[in-house]
Amino acid sequence: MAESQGDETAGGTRGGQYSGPTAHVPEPVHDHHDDPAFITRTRFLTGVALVTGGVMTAAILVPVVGFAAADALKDEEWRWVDVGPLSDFPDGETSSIAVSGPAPESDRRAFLRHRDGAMIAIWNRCAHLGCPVSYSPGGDVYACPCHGGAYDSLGRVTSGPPPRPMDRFDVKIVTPDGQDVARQTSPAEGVSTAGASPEDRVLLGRPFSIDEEQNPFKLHGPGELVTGPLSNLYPF
Amino acid sequence: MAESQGDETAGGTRGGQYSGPTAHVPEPVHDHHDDPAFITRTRFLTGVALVTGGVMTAAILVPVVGFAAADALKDEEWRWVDVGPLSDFPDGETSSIAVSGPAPESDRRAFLRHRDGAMIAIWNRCAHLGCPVSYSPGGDVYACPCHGGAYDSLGRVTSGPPPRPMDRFDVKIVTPDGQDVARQTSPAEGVSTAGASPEDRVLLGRPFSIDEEQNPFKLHGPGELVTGPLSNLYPF
Amino acid sequence: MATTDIGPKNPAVKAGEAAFDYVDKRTGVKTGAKWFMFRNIPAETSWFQTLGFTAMALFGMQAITGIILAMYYKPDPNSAYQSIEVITNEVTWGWLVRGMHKWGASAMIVVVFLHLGRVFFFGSYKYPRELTWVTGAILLIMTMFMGLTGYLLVWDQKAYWATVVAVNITASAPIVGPYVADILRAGPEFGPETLSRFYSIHMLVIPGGMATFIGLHLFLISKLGIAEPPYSKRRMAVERAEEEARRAAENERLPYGRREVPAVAPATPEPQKVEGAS
Amino acid sequence: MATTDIGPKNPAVKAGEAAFDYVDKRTGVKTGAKWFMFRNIPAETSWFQTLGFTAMALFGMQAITGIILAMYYKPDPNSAYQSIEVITNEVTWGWLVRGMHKWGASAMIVVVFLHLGRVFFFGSYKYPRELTWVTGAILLIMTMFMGLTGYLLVWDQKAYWATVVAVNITASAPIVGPYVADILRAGPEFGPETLSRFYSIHMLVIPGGMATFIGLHLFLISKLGIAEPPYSKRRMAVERAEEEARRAAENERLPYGRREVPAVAPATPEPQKVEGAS
Repeated sequence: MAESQGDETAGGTRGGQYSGPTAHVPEPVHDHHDDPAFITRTRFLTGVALVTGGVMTAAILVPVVGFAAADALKDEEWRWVDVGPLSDFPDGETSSIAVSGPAPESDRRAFLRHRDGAMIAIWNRCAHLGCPVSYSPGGDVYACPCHGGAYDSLGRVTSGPPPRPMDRFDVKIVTPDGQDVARQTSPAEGVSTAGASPEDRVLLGRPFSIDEEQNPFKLHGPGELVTGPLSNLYPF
Repeated sequence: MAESQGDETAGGTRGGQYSGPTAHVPEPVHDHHDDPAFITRTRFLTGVALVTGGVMTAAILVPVVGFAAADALKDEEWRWVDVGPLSDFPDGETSSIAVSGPAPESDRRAFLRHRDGAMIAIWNRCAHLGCPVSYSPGGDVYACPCHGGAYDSLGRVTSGPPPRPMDRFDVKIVTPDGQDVARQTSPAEGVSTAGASPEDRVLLGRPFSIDEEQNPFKLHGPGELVTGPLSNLYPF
Repeated sequence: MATTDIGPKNPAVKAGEAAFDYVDKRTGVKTGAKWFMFRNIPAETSWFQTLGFTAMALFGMQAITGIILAMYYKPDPNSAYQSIEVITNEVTWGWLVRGMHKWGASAMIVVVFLHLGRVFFFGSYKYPRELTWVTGAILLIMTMFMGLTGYLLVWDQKAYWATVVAVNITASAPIVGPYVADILRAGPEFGPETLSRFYSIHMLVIPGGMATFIGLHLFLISKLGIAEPPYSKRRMAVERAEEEARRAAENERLPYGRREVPAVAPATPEPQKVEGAS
Repeated sequence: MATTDIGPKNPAVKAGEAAFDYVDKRTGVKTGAKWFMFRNIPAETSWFQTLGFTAMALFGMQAITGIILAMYYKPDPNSAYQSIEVITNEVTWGWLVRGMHKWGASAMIVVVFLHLGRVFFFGSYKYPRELTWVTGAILLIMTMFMGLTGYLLVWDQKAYWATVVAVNITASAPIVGPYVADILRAGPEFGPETLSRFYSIHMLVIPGGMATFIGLHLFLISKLGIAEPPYSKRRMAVERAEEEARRAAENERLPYGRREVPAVAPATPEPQKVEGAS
């Protein structure tokens, strides 16, 4: 390198004294250090160390993060759950039944509402922040103990902070040997129990969210909006 | 303090000039700072801060250390445990019976040895480092799986690292209504079963350690010596 | 002190000094301790400035009692509540240590907020102490998270539902909220893994972070020194003098402070060199 | 690099530099990082000197995997083994993370001992690095204790009895041994509290101590610099020169090194003042 820098001034003057041939031929600069693409040994070794360290750190962090998060981000699986024969839920009554939650404390329940030959199942999870909602048969309303959310008989918000109605479970009625008798076509109508016999079984399925007009939406967490511009904050 | 230092030179000369009465009376030094016992304000406040901090630290550490250690240092309580009628342990047999330990895994057992009208109970804890010892009826010997300790039929060391014989449980025989029939007077003799009827109950009590001559000692932990000069290393 | 410092030294003192010198020569602990402990502080520093130390002492108490409580606590839904009952009712002084940890947590929240208020109202967060404030704000957030995660560990109904609500508040944050909540509770709903996860966060993740940030916070406090109280005589005198200077400048229409200097035509033209004249 | 460093700067680079200057002005991070990262090291420093960093990296890996494993582990005799089965067989990549923690522990013991051997055979523990060695020895002991306490957590028969033996070895230490063992196992025999106690020691007490001592160890290494390898040319030249000087001194019977200077009668008596003469 010292040689290549010497080359540059080889034909010039040093300190004003004449010291070589007079004709100055400009030579191309070829000090590798002036070339931004040139890789010095230090640069090469620094790069090797950084890449090796990065690969090893990733080899530790990727499994660790996957281990911590992968299972947590799986959606819960839902299956059709038989909750009893239709005769357990007579027309005109709203029954509260336990739906298995992952923890014994979770107190996840459904309110099976049977009115005028139609049945809907309302999840007892408050749409505000997930507290368990209680049903008052007197007023035919639901109330949340945590922050005073109140819902009407169909789970639509009447007062308090909840941003949307309570979620519903899908419901279907099948014969004891598993043939479909009636399925839910729209949440507003529910499942018709007109053609079903009392021994037919009631099954609860995957839950879903609804808006105030009882249009179905993908299940959302408590506190999330399903309509309006702010619902775009929860795209997934 | 400035005043008291001024007093010292009050009657003297300042800068060689005459400035007061000629007779110089030496006064006692009374600068408080020269007295090692004098408490300055800084010293007082430092002391107050140290004492307050010490009291507060102790108020945290004493309960914490007591909480962590106090229960651990309690000796285990031992009660007489009924292990069955005498007919379960016929003369000439060595039976292994479970003695409740604090954990289900602890596998604390007693070998009830009944020979020639006398009964002893050997704890299955190896006197080396506490592994569970197994009994071979063929050779009438005990062997430890961990480090090859071997014991004869009375639990005295025949080979391997154990420093003393296996510990014994106290044994007594009582009538079904709780009257003492026979108690152990010396560990070498054991409990005499001569005068006992088969329905009498066998009870196990507090364990103790023995030396090679089967003299009883207070219960020692595994690895501790009970005789010889090195036993003084375990005074408590 | 002056005249007692003569004569041969006590041999124990000499040995202690030799040992201290040995350590000091290799570590520079004397310089470091002096730098950290014997700082100059502004006049009129008051009891208000001890709130930060109080918060740190409470953190220390929580760490010690927490380590010892962990020797008896079991983060399993089937045995958590029962293990806390054992701590409270059976273990020697267990009620006391648990109480210290519980009330210490509340006290720490209170003291941290008082400290925050003191720093804010004294204006101690201003230049050059912005980063001290930032590390303190991170410590505040971590303290709140300690409260949240510790609250669940009792595993009674109140703890359970309060934490359900708190995690659902997290979940309602836009876009990432639901994912953070899923990771926090180890699934879409509170389940058996949630408790051990909160325990791990309460014991390992946040305390590690807090210890690190307390170290940084202390380093910055030592390096930058503590701020002068706003009511201190010196600072008020400086402010008064500045105010007077500002008014005087206004009266005479002179530029002061950051106000723009008015463009004034030069009173006398600058002398110009005439070419050729010498 | 020389001639490319001209012209206006990239705005992103400028903003980054301004942010860095902001932080550096308040914290002095540039000085600190330079002091810590860009130290002069002796010639012929080799791969052997990387063992300490390897041990530290393994500690970091153990810390990270341990924190995450704690999110699923339950230190309760009834559920400990089962929770480890869940980790190994059900949780995503659980077998991998548990394997990293398990084999990382073994690797750490090996690497720490290799590091110990390197320091010993290179003589790096000598003046002025005695305290670095002492902190390292404490770290070695704590690493061994991590192995002991971690081994029990699996709570199978092998772990149980191996730990019974290890604690009984502790118990056979004179006088204090039985008390230490009683405190370790929370009673006179292994019981239900032993597991959570070992867990607390494994997770909180020792890792806290290790982090502190790794910090001290690193500080001392940075402050005192690393030692020259015994085979380095400079050191061997110094030793050769010393040996030659020693031999030359011996040949000419001159004092050298620490040998006592032979008492030689003074060649000329000191001039003595004669009383009265002046």
